[in-house]
Amino acid sequence: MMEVTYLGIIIKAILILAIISAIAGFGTYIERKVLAFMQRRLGPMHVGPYGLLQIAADGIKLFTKEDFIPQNANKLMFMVAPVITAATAFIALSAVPVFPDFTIFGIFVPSIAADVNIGILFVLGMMAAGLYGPLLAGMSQANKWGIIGAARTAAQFISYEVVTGLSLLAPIMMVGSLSLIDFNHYNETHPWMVFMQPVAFVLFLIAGFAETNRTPFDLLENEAEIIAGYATEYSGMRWGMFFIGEYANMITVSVLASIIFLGGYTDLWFIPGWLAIILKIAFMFFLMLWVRASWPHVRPDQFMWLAWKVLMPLAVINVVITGIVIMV
Amino acid sequence: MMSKNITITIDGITCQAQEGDFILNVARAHGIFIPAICYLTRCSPTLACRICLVEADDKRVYSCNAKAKDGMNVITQNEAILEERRAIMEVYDVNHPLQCGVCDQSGECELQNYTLELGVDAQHYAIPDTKRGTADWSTVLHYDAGLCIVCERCVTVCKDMIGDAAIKTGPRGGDPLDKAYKETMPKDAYSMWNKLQKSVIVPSNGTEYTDCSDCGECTAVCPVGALTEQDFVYQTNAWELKQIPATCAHCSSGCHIYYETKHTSIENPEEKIYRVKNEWNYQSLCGAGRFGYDYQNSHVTKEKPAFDRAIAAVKKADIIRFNSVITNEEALMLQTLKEKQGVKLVNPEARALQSFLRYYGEASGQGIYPDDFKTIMKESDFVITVGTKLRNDNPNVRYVFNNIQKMNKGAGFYFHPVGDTLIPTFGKSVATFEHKPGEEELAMYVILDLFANREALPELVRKTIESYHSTRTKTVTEKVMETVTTTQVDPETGEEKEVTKKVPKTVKKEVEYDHNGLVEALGADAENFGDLFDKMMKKKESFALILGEDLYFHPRAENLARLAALVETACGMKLAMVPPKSNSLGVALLCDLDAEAEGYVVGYNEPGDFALSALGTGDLDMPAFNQQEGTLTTMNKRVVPTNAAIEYGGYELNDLMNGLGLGKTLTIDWTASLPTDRGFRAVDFDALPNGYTNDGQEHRGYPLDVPAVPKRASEIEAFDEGIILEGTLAYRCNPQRQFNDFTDKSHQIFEAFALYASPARAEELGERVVVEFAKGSLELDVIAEERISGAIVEIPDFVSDKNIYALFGDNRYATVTLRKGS
Amino acid sequence: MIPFAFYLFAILITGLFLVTVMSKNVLYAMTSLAAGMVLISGLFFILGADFLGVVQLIVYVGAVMAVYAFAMMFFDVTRDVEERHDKPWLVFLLGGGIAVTLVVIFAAPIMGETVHALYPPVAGATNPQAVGLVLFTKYLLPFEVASVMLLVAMIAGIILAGKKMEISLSAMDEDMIADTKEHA
Amino acid sequence: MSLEHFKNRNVGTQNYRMLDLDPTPVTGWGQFKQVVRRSLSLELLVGLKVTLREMLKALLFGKMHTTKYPFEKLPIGPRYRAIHEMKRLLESGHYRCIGCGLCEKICPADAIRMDTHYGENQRKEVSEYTINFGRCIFCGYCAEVCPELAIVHGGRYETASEQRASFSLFEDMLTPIDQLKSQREFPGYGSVSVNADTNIKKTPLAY
Repeated sequence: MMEVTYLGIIIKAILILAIISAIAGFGTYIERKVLAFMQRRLGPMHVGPYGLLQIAADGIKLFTKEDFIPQNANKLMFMVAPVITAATAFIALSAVPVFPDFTIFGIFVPSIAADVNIGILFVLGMMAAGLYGPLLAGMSQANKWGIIGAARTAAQFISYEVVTGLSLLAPIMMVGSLSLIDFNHYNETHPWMVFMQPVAFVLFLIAGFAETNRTPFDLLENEAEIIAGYATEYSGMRWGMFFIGEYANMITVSVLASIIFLGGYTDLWFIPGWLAIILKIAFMFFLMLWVRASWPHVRPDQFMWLAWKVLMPLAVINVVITGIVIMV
Repeated sequence: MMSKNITITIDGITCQAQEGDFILNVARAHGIFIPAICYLTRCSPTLACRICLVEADDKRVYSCNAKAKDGMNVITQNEAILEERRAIMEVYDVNHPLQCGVCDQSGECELQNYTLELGVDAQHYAIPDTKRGTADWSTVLHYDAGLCIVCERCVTVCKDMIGDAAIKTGPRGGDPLDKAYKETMPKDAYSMWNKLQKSVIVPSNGTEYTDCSDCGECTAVCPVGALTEQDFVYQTNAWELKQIPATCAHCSSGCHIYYETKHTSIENPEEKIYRVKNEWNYQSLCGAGRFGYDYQNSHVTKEKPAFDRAIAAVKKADIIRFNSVITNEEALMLQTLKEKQGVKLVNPEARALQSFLRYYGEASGQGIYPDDFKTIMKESDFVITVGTKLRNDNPNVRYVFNNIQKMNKGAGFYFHPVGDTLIPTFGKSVATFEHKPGEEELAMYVILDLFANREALPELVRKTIESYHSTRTKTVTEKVMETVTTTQVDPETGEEKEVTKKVPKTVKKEVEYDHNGLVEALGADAENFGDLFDKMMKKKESFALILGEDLYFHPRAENLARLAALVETACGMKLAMVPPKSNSLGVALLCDLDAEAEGYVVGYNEPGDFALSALGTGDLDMPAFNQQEGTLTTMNKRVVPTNAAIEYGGYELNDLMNGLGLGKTLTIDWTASLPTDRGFRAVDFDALPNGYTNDGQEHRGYPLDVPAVPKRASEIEAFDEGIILEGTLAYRCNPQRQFNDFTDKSHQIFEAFALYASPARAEELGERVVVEFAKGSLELDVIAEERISGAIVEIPDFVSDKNIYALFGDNRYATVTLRKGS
Repeated sequence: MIPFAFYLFAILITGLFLVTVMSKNVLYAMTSLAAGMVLISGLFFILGADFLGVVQLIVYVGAVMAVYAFAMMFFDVTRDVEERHDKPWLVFLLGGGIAVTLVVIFAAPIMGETVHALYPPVAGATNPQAVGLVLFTKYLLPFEVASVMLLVAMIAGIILAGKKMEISLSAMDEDMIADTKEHA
Repeated sequence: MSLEHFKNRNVGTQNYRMLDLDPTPVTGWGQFKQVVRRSLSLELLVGLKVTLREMLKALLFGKMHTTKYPFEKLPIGPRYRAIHEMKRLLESGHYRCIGCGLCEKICPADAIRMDTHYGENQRKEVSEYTINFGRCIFCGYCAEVCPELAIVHGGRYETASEQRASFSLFEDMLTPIDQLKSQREFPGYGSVSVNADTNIKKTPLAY
C-alpha cells in the first residue's frame, strides 16, 4: 500500500478544483431549477435535455463576453479581486474531509487534501480571508455602488466571523479538538451534534448564510438596493469567478455543517458513509436554495443588530452553558 | 342697367337689396340659409328642386325665382315649408344608392348635407328602381346616372354660363308613380318626384357623347357624385385633399381655383394635385383650368453647375425671350435685369398689347381699358366683340358673351373673319359678321354708325360712314288680310249662304330702305339688317365693346386704338380688351419690351441659346406655375395671388437674380416693389386675400389703378382697303383647351398641335399638310373642327418650340400656301 | 524544502511590506499588508505552529485588516496619497532605530545560544493544547490582565461610539436636525 | 363641492383594513423579545413550507405554470385586438373593403394609407392598403368606424419581424381565400345587430 505523495496531493488539489468548479457550475443549474420549481416554473429547458447544458452555454457565454475594466478603476486590484474570492474558497476546501479515506488502484487515499489538525479554524480563517475578494473588488472599481458593497462586505464578514467562531466553540469544547476528522469520529460514538448543540447549529447556519453571501443575507450585492454591489462593474469570467467562489463557499459551509453537526461521513443505518455525506451536503445546499426562494432580504442595519445584539450574546451564552455542563 | 336700392325683411332681418334680385340671392348675401339644390347664382332659375320654398308676404314662392320687392317680408321656414322640404329630400333619397362610402362626392355632397339638415331619418316613399348605368361622355366627363338627382344644374350651367348647351334631360324609363301618393304627399314633392322619375341627363346631340368644350363645369356644379371628372373617379376622398387657393395661369382670365392635393400613393409621399376646384357660384372654369393642372416641373434638385452656367448665360445675354406665362414678380425681375444689365426683353404678344394700350392711351387719355369683364357680364345687355376668336382666345370672355345673352336678355355682335357655328347659338339676338381680315376698322365704323350720334363724330369718320350709306329699294313680302266672300251650301238645310271670311295673303311690295354698305362689306345681309338691328336694340340700355388680339397684331393697330377710344366716348360703351396670353397685361405694364433682335438669347420657357424652363427640358429648371408663389394681372384688371401646390426643389428666377446680386430674399418680396406708378400697390404678398364672399364679392388681391396718361391729339386715318388680306389664309389660334406648353403637358388635355379647319376644308386638305409661310414652312396634321366655318385655317401657337410667332410676323393672319403633306 | 519555503515567504513578506510602506496608493498598501499577514501565517505553518498560523489569519487578515479597509473606504482609492515628510531623516532614524533594536532584541538570545524553553512542550499535546497550557499556567496573569484591558477597551469603545446612538438623523425631521446642530 | 373633494385622489374602493400588528418595540429589550418570540413561533418555517409545497405541487401534481411560449401558445381571447385582419364577403369571397377611407381618416396615429382606383367592373377597387405597424397604437378606431366590417382586429400578436411591411400589406391581412369558410365574426359593437332584419324598414332595396 502506497502512502500519499506530493504528486498525490497535487492530483487531489487539481481534482478538487475541477470537481468543485464543475459542481459550482452545476449548482447554478440546480439553483435555477429549484427556484423555478418553487415558483412553479420550469427553469432552463432548452439547452440540452431539461436544460442540462445550460451550464455549458453559460460557461461559453461568460468566457466569450467582453472583459472590460472601468476607466478609473484600479486595474490590478480590479483584476485580482475575483481570483482572491475563488482562491480562498478553494483553499478553504483543501482542509475539509468529504469522504472516508479509501483505497483506489492500490493507493491509499486520505479523504483530505491537507490534514491540518486545526482544520476547522483553518477553514474559518480562509473564509475570513475570502472577504478580500468583494472588498477589493468594490473598492477598486471606482463605482459608488461598489464602495457601498465593499463597506457592507467588511461589516458583514467581520461581524459574522465572530458569530461563526463563537457558535462553533461549543461543539469544539465538546469534541476537544479542532480537527474535522476528529469531529467525524466523535459522531461515530455520539449522537449527531445537531441534537446536542441545536443553538450552535442554528447560529452556524445563519452565520454561514451570511459568510457565503446568500439570500436573505446577500447584502453585498443586493440588486434591489445597490445594483450589484461589489460586482457592479464585473462581467464575463471575472464575474464568473465570484460566482464560482460563492458556490464553492456554499459547498464548504454545507460540508462543514454536515461534518460538524450532521454526523459527517459515518455510516447511517444501511447507507454507506460516502453516500450519506453526499445526501447531507445536498440537503444543506438545497436548504440554501430553499431559503432563497422563501425569505426576503434583511435590512442591513437589522442584520448588524442581529449579529451583535442577538446572535453573539446567544453564542456566548451557549458557550458558557456548554462549559458548565461539561464541567459538571 | 341701374337698379333701385330696396329693403326687404327675411326672418326678421332687414336686408338691403337691389330691385330685381332674387330673394335667395339676397338671403345668401346676408348669411341667411335657405336650402337650394338646383339654383346657381349666376344662371337662370331651374325650378327643379323646389326646396327653396319660402313664404313672401304670406304667399308661397320659390325664392330662387321670386324677385325681391321693396318692403317684402319673407319667412324662410315654418312647419308647412319644413314638411314640404323634408318630403322633397325624402323623395331625393328614394332609390339613391347607399354608396356614400365609395362615392367621390361623399363629404361635400349636398344630398348628404340637406338630408341631414332636414332631418330625414326615415323613408316614407318607395318605388321600384330603374337600372341606370354609367357613361363616359367625353375624354374627361364621367356620368353615373344612378347617383343623379336630376337637379339640372349641369344643364343650366352648360346653357347659361358655358354656352355649349351640350346636355339636356332625357327619358329615364322609370315606373309611373303610385296614384295614391298624389293625395297623401305634399304637392311640390309629388311633382318633383314625378319629374325625377321620368328623367336623366343625356348629351343633347342625341349621341352617347357630348359635343362640347370639355370644360367640366358640369362636374363642378353637380351636388352629388353623378358627374365627375373621369380621372378623379374613385381616386381619393374629398376630405383627404388639401385645398390650396391659387390662380389659374393658363389664360388672362386669372380664374380663382383650388388645387386639391394629397400624397401620390402609399409608396410615394410626394404631394400630387388630384383635381382643381373652383367657386362655381362666382367663377366658371374652362377645360384647361380644370384639367390642365399636372404640368409641374417635378424631381428638380439644385444643380450648382447648371446654375453657374445660367448665371454666366444671363450675364452674357443680349436678349431674354419669354412669354406671358410668368408672374408679375418675375416680370419685374426681368425688367430689373434690363435696367441693370441692358438686356433686351422680347415677348411678342405682350409687346403687341403694350403698344396697343399705348395707342389707346394716347387717344383716350386712359392708361388702360376702362372696364372689366365682370361688370360687363353683370350689367351689359348688348355686347360687341371685335378681333377676338371668342371660343378660343379666352373662355371667360365667351362665358361673358353667352351669359349676357341668357341672363340679361341681351344681344350681341360678333365680328370675326373665322366663322364659328357656336356663337349664333348663344342667343336669338346674336349677329355674326364674317368679315375679311383687315376689315376690323370697318367693324368699328359699323359700331360708330349704329350706336353713335353721327353729328358728334369727327368729320372724316362721319364722311366715311355716310359714304357707305345709300337709299335703296327692296322687295318685301307682307301679309295682308283680304276679305273674301264665298257662297256655301248648308249640308243640312241645303240653303245657300254667303259667308264673309278674312283670308291672309302674301303681297310683294317694293319699299325704300337705308342700305348700309358697311354691313354688306362685312359680309352680312344689308337688306334686312336694319329691321334685325331694331329688334336687337329693344330694351337695351348698357353696351359693351370687347376688343381682341387680332387688333393688337393688326397692321393699323394705332388707328384701331383711336377708333376704339372714339367708340367709347361717342357711343357711351363700356370697353374692355382681351390680353392675348396669361399675364400679358402684367408684362405689358411692367416691362419695357423690345422688338426681335439678333444676339445671344436666354429663353425663359421659350427656345434660346440658354433655356430656363419649367417644362423640364431646359438648361436650368424653373418652377412651373403650380409650384410658384406670386401675383398675376388678370384681364379684369386685378392683381391676384397664386400659391404653390407642389414642392419645388430647384432654383427660381429670384435665385438667379441673387446670383447676379440683384435679388431679394424670396420671390414674393418683390410683390411689394411692383411699381405704383403703373397701377400696382405696395402690398406684401401675404396680405393679399384670395377668395369670394357669400354675396359673390371678389376678394382677390387688389384692383389695378393705372394712372391717366397725357392725351395726344391724333387724327383717325382713313380706311385703306389695301390691307385686306385675300387668298389662302391661316389664322394663329389655339384649340379650345390649349394655351401654352403647360396645358399641352397636362395629361387630361388632348388637343393636338395641328392645323384646324372646318370639316369641308379639312376634307379638301387631306390628312396632312405643309403650310408655307413667307418666312418658313411647317408640316402639320389636319384636324376637322366642327365649330369652324369658312376657308381660313387655324394654326395653334401653344408650343413655344415651333416659334409660330416668328412665322406669322406682326399679324395674326398670314397668307400661306397649303400643300399636301406626306 | 523547508528552508526554501522560509526564504520564499521571507522575501515575499519583505517585498509586500515594502510595497505597503512605499506605495502611494492606499489600495495597494492595504492589499499588500493583508497579503503579507497571510504569508506570515505561512511562516507559522512552517514552524508547525498551526494554531498560531490560523489565529494570525483570523485575527490579522480577517479582522484587523478588515477594519483598516473599512477606514480606507473613506478615501478616494483611485487617487494617489501624497505623504508629507517634514523631516524625513527623523522618520528614517526612528524607524531604523526601532528596527535595529527589534533585531537586536530577537537576535541576541540566538547569538548567545542561550535559548531554553522554560516550559518545554508537553509531549502528546496538540498545538492548541500546548498554547493553552502555556497561557493558563505561566502566562495566566498577563493573559487575564490583557483580557481585562481588552474588556475595558471594548467597553470604552462602545461607550464612546455609542454616544448619541439613539439619535437617528434619518428618523428626524429637518427642524429637529437643526436643533441638534445648534446644541452641538 | 369643495376643493378637498378634488384633492382626494384615493379613487380606490377605500376598503382598507387595519392589521392587528404589534406595536414596533422601541427598547432594545423589546426588540430582543420580539426576535425571540418570532423565532420560537417558527414563522420563518411557514415561508419554507409554502415554497416547498408549491414545488411539490409543481413537480408531482403537474401544476406547473409555465407555457413554453414559442412552442405552445395559450388560447387567445376571441376578441383579442392585435394585428388587423381584412375580411371577405362570405358569399362571393370578394374583399369587403370598399375603400371609403374612413379608417384612414380616423386613425389617430396616421398609420393607415390606401390607394384606390376605378375598377373594371365600375366599382371602387382597392389597389393597395397598408397599415404602418410601427405607428399603429391598436386603438381599434379603424375597426369601429368601418361601415362594412371589413377591417377587424385579429389574434395575431407576434409582431416582431425583420421588416415592418411584413404584416401590413393588403394581401397579408386579407383572409386567405381557401380559409373563407373558417372566417369568424363576433357579435358586439360595430357588427350588424341581431335584429337588424326587423329593424330595416321597407326600402327600395326590398324590390
